[in-house]
Amino acid sequence: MTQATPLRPRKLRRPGASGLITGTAILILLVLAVLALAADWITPYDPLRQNLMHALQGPSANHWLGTDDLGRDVLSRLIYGCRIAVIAAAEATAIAILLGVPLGLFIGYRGGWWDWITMRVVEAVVSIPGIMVAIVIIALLGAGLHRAMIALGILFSTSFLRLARGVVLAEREEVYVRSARVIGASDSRILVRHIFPNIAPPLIVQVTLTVGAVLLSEAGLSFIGLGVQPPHASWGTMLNTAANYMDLNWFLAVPPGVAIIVTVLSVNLLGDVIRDNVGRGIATAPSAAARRRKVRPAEPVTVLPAPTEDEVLRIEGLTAAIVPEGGTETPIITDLSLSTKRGETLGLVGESGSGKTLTGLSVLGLLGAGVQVTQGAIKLNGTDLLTLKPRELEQVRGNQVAMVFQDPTTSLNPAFTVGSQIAEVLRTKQGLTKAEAWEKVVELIHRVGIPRPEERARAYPHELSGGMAQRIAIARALSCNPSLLIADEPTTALDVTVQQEILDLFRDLQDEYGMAILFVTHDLAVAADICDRISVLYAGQMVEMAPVAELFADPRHPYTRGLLSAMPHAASGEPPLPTIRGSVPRPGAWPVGCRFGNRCDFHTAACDHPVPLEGQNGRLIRCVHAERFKLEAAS
Amino acid sequence: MFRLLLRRLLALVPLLFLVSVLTFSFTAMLPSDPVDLILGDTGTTEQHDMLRERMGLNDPVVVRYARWLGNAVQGDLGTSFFNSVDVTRAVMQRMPVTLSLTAVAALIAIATGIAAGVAAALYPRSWIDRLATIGATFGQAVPNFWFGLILVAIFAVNLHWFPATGFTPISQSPWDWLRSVTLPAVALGLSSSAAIARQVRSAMVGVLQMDYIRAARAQGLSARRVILRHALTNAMVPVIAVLSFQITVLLGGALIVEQVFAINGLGTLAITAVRQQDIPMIQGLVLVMVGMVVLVQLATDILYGLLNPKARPS
Amino acid sequence: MTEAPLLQLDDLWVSYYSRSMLGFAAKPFHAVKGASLTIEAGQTLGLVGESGSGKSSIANTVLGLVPPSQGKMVFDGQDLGALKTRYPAEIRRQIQAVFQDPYSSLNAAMTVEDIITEPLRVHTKMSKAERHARAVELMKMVSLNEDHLNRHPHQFSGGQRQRIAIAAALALQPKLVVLDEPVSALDVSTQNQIINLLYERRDALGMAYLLIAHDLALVHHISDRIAVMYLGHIVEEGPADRVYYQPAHPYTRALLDAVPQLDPAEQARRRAARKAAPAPDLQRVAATGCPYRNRCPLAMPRCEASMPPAYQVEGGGTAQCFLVEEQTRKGAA
Amino acid sequence: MKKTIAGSVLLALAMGLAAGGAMAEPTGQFRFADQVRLVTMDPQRHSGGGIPYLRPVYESLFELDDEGLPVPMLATGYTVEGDTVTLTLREGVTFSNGEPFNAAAVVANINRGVEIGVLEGLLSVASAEAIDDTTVRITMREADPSIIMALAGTAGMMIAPAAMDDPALDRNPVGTGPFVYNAEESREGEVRVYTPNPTYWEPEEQDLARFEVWEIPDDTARLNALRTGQIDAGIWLSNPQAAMIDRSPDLQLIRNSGGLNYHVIISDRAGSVVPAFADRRVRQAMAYAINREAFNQAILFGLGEATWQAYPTGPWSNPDLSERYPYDPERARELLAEAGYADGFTFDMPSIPIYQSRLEALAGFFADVGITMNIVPVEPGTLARRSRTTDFPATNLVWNTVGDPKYLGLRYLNADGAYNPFQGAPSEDMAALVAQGLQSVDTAERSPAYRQMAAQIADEAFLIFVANTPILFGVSNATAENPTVHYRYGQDTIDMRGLAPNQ
Repeated sequence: MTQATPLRPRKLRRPGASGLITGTAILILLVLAVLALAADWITPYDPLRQNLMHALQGPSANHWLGTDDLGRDVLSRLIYGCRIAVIAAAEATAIAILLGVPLGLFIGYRGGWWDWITMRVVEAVVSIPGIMVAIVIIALLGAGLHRAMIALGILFSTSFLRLARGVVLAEREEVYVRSARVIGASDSRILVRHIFPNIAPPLIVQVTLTVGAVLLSEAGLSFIGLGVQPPHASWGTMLNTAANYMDLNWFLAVPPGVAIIVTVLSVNLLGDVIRDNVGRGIATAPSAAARRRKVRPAEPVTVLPAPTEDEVLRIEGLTAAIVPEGGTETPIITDLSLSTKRGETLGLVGESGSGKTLTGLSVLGLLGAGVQVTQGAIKLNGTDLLTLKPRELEQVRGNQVAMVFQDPTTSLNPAFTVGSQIAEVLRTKQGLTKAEAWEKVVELIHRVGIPRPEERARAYPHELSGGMAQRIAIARALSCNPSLLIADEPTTALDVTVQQEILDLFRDLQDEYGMAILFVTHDLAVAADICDRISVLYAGQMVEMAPVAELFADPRHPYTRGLLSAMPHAASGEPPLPTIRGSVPRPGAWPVGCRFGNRCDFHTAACDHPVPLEGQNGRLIRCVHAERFKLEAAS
Repeated sequence: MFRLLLRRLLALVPLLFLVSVLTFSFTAMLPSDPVDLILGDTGTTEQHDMLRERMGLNDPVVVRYARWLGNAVQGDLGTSFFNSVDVTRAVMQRMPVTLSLTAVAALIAIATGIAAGVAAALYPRSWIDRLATIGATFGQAVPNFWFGLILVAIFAVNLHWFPATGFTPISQSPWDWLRSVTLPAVALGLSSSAAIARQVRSAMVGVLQMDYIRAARAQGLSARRVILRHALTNAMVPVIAVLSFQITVLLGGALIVEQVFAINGLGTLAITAVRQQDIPMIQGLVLVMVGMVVLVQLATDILYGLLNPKARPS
Repeated sequence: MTEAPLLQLDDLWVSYYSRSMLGFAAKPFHAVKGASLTIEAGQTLGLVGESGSGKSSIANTVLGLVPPSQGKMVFDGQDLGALKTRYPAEIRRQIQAVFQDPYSSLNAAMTVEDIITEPLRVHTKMSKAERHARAVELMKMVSLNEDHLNRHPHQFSGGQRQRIAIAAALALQPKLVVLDEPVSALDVSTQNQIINLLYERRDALGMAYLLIAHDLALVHHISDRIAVMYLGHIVEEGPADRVYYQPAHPYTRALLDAVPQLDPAEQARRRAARKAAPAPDLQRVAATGCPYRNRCPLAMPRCEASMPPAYQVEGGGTAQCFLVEEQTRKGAA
Repeated sequence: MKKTIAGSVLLALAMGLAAGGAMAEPTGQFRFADQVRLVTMDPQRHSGGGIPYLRPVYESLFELDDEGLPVPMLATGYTVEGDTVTLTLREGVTFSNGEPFNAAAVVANINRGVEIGVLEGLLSVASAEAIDDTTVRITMREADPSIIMALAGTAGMMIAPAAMDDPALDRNPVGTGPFVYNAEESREGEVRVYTPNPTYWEPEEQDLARFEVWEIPDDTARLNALRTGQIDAGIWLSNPQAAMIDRSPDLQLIRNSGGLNYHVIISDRAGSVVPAFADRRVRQAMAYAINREAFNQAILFGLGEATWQAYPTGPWSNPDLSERYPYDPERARELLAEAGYADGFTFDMPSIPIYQSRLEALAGFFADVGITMNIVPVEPGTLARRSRTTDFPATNLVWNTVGDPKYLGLRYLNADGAYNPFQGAPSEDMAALVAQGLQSVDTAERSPAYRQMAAQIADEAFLIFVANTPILFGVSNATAENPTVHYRYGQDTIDMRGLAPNQ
């Protein structure tokens, strides 16, 4: 069964701004490292060399950043401060990693009492404000850079411990770890060889976070006099001095402050970039299609019958593409035309990557980030939805068209009761009062075949079984009596016996409400059950369209035929089972000619040119050999 | 809900116990001798021995711990080694100061953080988003004490809008209290605001990609409603955890920011106590701080339960 | 067949104990309730059931990932259920697995060669060159390009990944491979490729499969025997053709009937039949007696009283249903 | 050897009249800021800074006039005869807890002070006894020319006898002063509030409803507090903030009489921790290494002056010692090389925040000649106490130039001196000079000995004097114009009596 993976727009790179920032961040950190290493050779003055007669001077040619209260060169002290920053960051981070990671890995994998006790201790430590832990440890060890860094190292080791443990706990449940256990790898082998490499990316991110935090903490501790001891220059002690001379020379606070900010900023930015690239951490916001492209009008459509009065949806020449910011468009649906009328169920069938789900979403104008309709028209009850303003489209959604999604447990908001989610639609779309809406909710829930509707309305989605939740989703979709219902693999996530009930429910509801249904599925058998007409999609194109009986009796496109013969119920007996060789090409890798060409047994030279969709009487096919198959079928 | 609360409260007992053990054993390792601290250089050997006996320092650590814990449970955290100040009283006197500083900072951080995060998530890649993101990244890199210095230089010393230092209790004058607490709270809240903004944004971005958001939009609910009701409610669930953590961070940050503004809160008390190796004071402070943190965590836990039906016991 | 079966489960129970906050053991959840199965060497047993039926628990127990709480599990003459520790290495290498999700079952941090040769490293003392040679051989065996050995899993499609997983499972030439929904995450057109591959390899190498799936039709293609699970019970078991074409248990029949057919006319007929039948109670789980009785259109009073034992079915196998007994009685009469 | 103060009662009365005038209900408040944290309010366990916290509550037996000479306070007169000092006490004075102030109270105080043994002023005292209700005889252990001076300070502060039993006396002071400590309104570590003593013996001197002493160790914070009117006056050291006050038109920097002499003390004189310190050449090298002029300009902001001895001016000052150790790093290095420390050595030096920049400057000077001085922070208010322990081989303090020179011997030089924690014995010459200085109470007779001692100290260089600064008060213009604000001679406190709020 296909887990219809929602189209994930490939990571959209913004080479401009972000690349520049990353580059700058790395450059700054490199410069800092060099300064720290080469401080002895490049500083213009000895950082401790005082000149009391030239104290508290502003920037000058001799002293680029001026002098401090003792006439020491601020620039030189700043550069030596780099060294301390580097030492501090390295020392504390190393201690934190060496303490935290092995222990975290151990307790995470071992579990049991070890884990319980360690985690309670960690919780206790973490519940004390960090700086307090640090200063208590410093009270024990005494002030000074290295002692302060040991304190910070111990403090930050808790985050490494929790990270390592968390990763182990998560990875332990991963299937590949189960595989490793099945293979017979020992615990230590699994830990070191299988799990540990997966810790690396979040570990690197954590390291950058820790380095930033250490730098800030070191500055803070030095500022309150518990870190680096004067006269040695750290950025924190420089700020401590500056705090005393704010009135006489406020500029003293600028260089160390800027140094800290720039360094921490660079480290954090680097961490962000790493996190974005390893992709495990915070999701990056996909580029909103902020500027909607102008949709080109559809080419004249010949394959559709003339509009009739009961026609609900008419898609003409729809083309949609991934449109990255400043990149080249990658088409994912091309020249798709279809129509459906009241009381009819039109099936959209295809494998993943065929564009069937996107077709449904494009009707709702919910293609999502980075994907846009570039050409065509989507007419719902005669109105071209592509020309509507967002507000107007909102009015159409829910009222005229609604959608049921594949996974009912994720398509209902986990935070609200299911009844309130239906009521919300009724109240905002139909202006019902609270009481009216609730009455209607109970009625709807009852209508979709759920016993004890009042009670169920007050349940949260996670308290319902999958089938029950899908019924609720259907009730919500139908709450405003839309003329078109888009059902996107609504039974794929359900058990087969439940699937049957839901399909029956769709039929019953259609009989009662008379809406048109656009039924998206990968399962031809499901389509055979529910659909009146079926449109088979392959690689963003419609390859065949036929009334349901005709399609199964007389499939004409080689892909349709392949699919049908590959269905488990179709073939009987022992393998080898019929297959279609190869796999569906990804968008952007489509052949110029017939997109099925390289998998087709009937491929000829003629297939290497674009193939039009042709036919009449609701029977359409996109194949140069169509006539031949027709004859075959007739004979 | 009541059962959840009760269960949470029960779960706090071992945590507080563990913290008390940690604190006590840690402070017991401090290199200073309390008798020396108290008597200074003046005491005779007999006086030393007498005081040692009277303070029960000759008892085993476990006995001392039990005694200390017994008193602590009754609200008696002992007496400072350094002077005859009652630890409970000293801590309680400072608590409102640090608490109001932290609370105002938390309010500022939460309000600005959530607003910025939501705004950024609403208009991804827009100038608002970029501004918020850059601001948040910056905010996390600025040391709070440095920011405090700059704020003092600008708003107190030059513009005279706020007092440069000190703290006025709210009971004395709410207006002066607000004025005295504004600059330190802003300095303190900046990085938390940034952290919250980032978390809100990323949680929102994550939630906005969820099926139920698409489903709500497919239902024709307005973008505003979907974002503010459906997305934010769910995005707050991970944010709550960050909030709880950030309040601990704020409490710690207050220790340093208090120094900049010469505010006599728990931080000043703590740093003095640590410098003086004033063991009862350190123990009392840690325990009280943890108590505060734990209460905050409890509150956020309950909030978490309210927002996340799955976390409620059924 | 006089030879002892390769794997025999006898009244196997698998239970999970969740711990409450204060450490009191909560009520156990029984995922498998007294399952008995046998797999002969070189044969395939298809294990079918809906989600939550306990089929994956059986897989995990056989793989040694979850200990059985009760019952016997004899593999190759050794009672594994009695083992309190992990499987000994010589057993371990005889039982391998292919899991459902080709995206998470391969360690993203390892190369294909590492993944395929990992079992060899664990269980053999092969040299690096020998391992490489074996990896090349295995790649050929699953129809993958040997040039791809140093690629990482994310560079492959779902079908290809599943081939890699199969190659790794075959590396040690095990006697039993547990296939836990091996094709359900794949596109229709690739599913059959994998099924064919598994079938060919079994014939060539002679190992046995425990094939777990929710799709009876698919299982039927390559299984010698089929077992159907419902709420922890094996309600029916028997030769594949018999179970598929002459299901004895009403649940098996319902499963088969629920699968949509490619024939719209046949679908319409079934629909009409369903409409005529009384609606089943949605309260799925029956507390006593036969767990299926609430959904069963043929439930009798006695179904409520006690759990039916496994009756022998004509044509081979067993079914836990009183109807079987009554039919047998009728037939005898 | 007999000296009686005549007419002192009259003088006191006159002062009271001039300041207070008509008797009126006290109004208004005055807020003062100290730079050190309050450690204890028990005057007899008190050392170092923080006297401003005590003055509102405690009155001493004597007071110093504007020339630094003792005038009556709780005692109205005294006689010194050999080893006995006889005090005549003021009548009609009660402690704020209602106890009468009488000879028994004074005896209890002095004997307690002797027993506790913290106060240098009482080190020479053996015991006290009451002759009658208003006369006390103090028996001296040895002749002490400065005993009356001492009784004008903390040693003469009178605690109510009943309060002495209070284990928390350090937070519950009970004295005879014009104010009582208001613990309820005080905030520990932040502000001490004092309200008028209802039983004060001279109510006409109470012109203030509330006196506050703020604990603001942070110089910038104190400056900000002064600027924003949060305080009316505060103490400053010569530091950037004092310079800012001096430059600010809204504020005044008051230079009080007397002064603070900043010096480095080599405590480890025998070299048991830092062997180099045992060598006189090393110590002299350190004295040469310091650029006192630059120090004064940069660290003291020109508010002080270079010095090479404990008393820069006056009868105890040795004029030959000006420029005794000119800034000469070359010479310093030579001396170190001669002593075998050409590669230098390392030692620890305690520091409190207000001395931070001074010590950094000194560390810089020492580093120049190869000596590494590690600066170790200690809690403000504890520097003096820590300096009396063997925690540090060297320390740095200020010497109040109002004090009697005998303290040089008693505190710094004698083997049992409080600031000689390693108990290094003085050289024979030095010991002789110390003894000689105590032989008389007459300044002219004593001064040659102390001048010679100054030269000897400079030679031995255990004490390295660096700079002298006046005692500085930062005050608002209103405070500067307030005629009732009277700065105690040579001290860092304001006279509480007669103090009225600013107009």
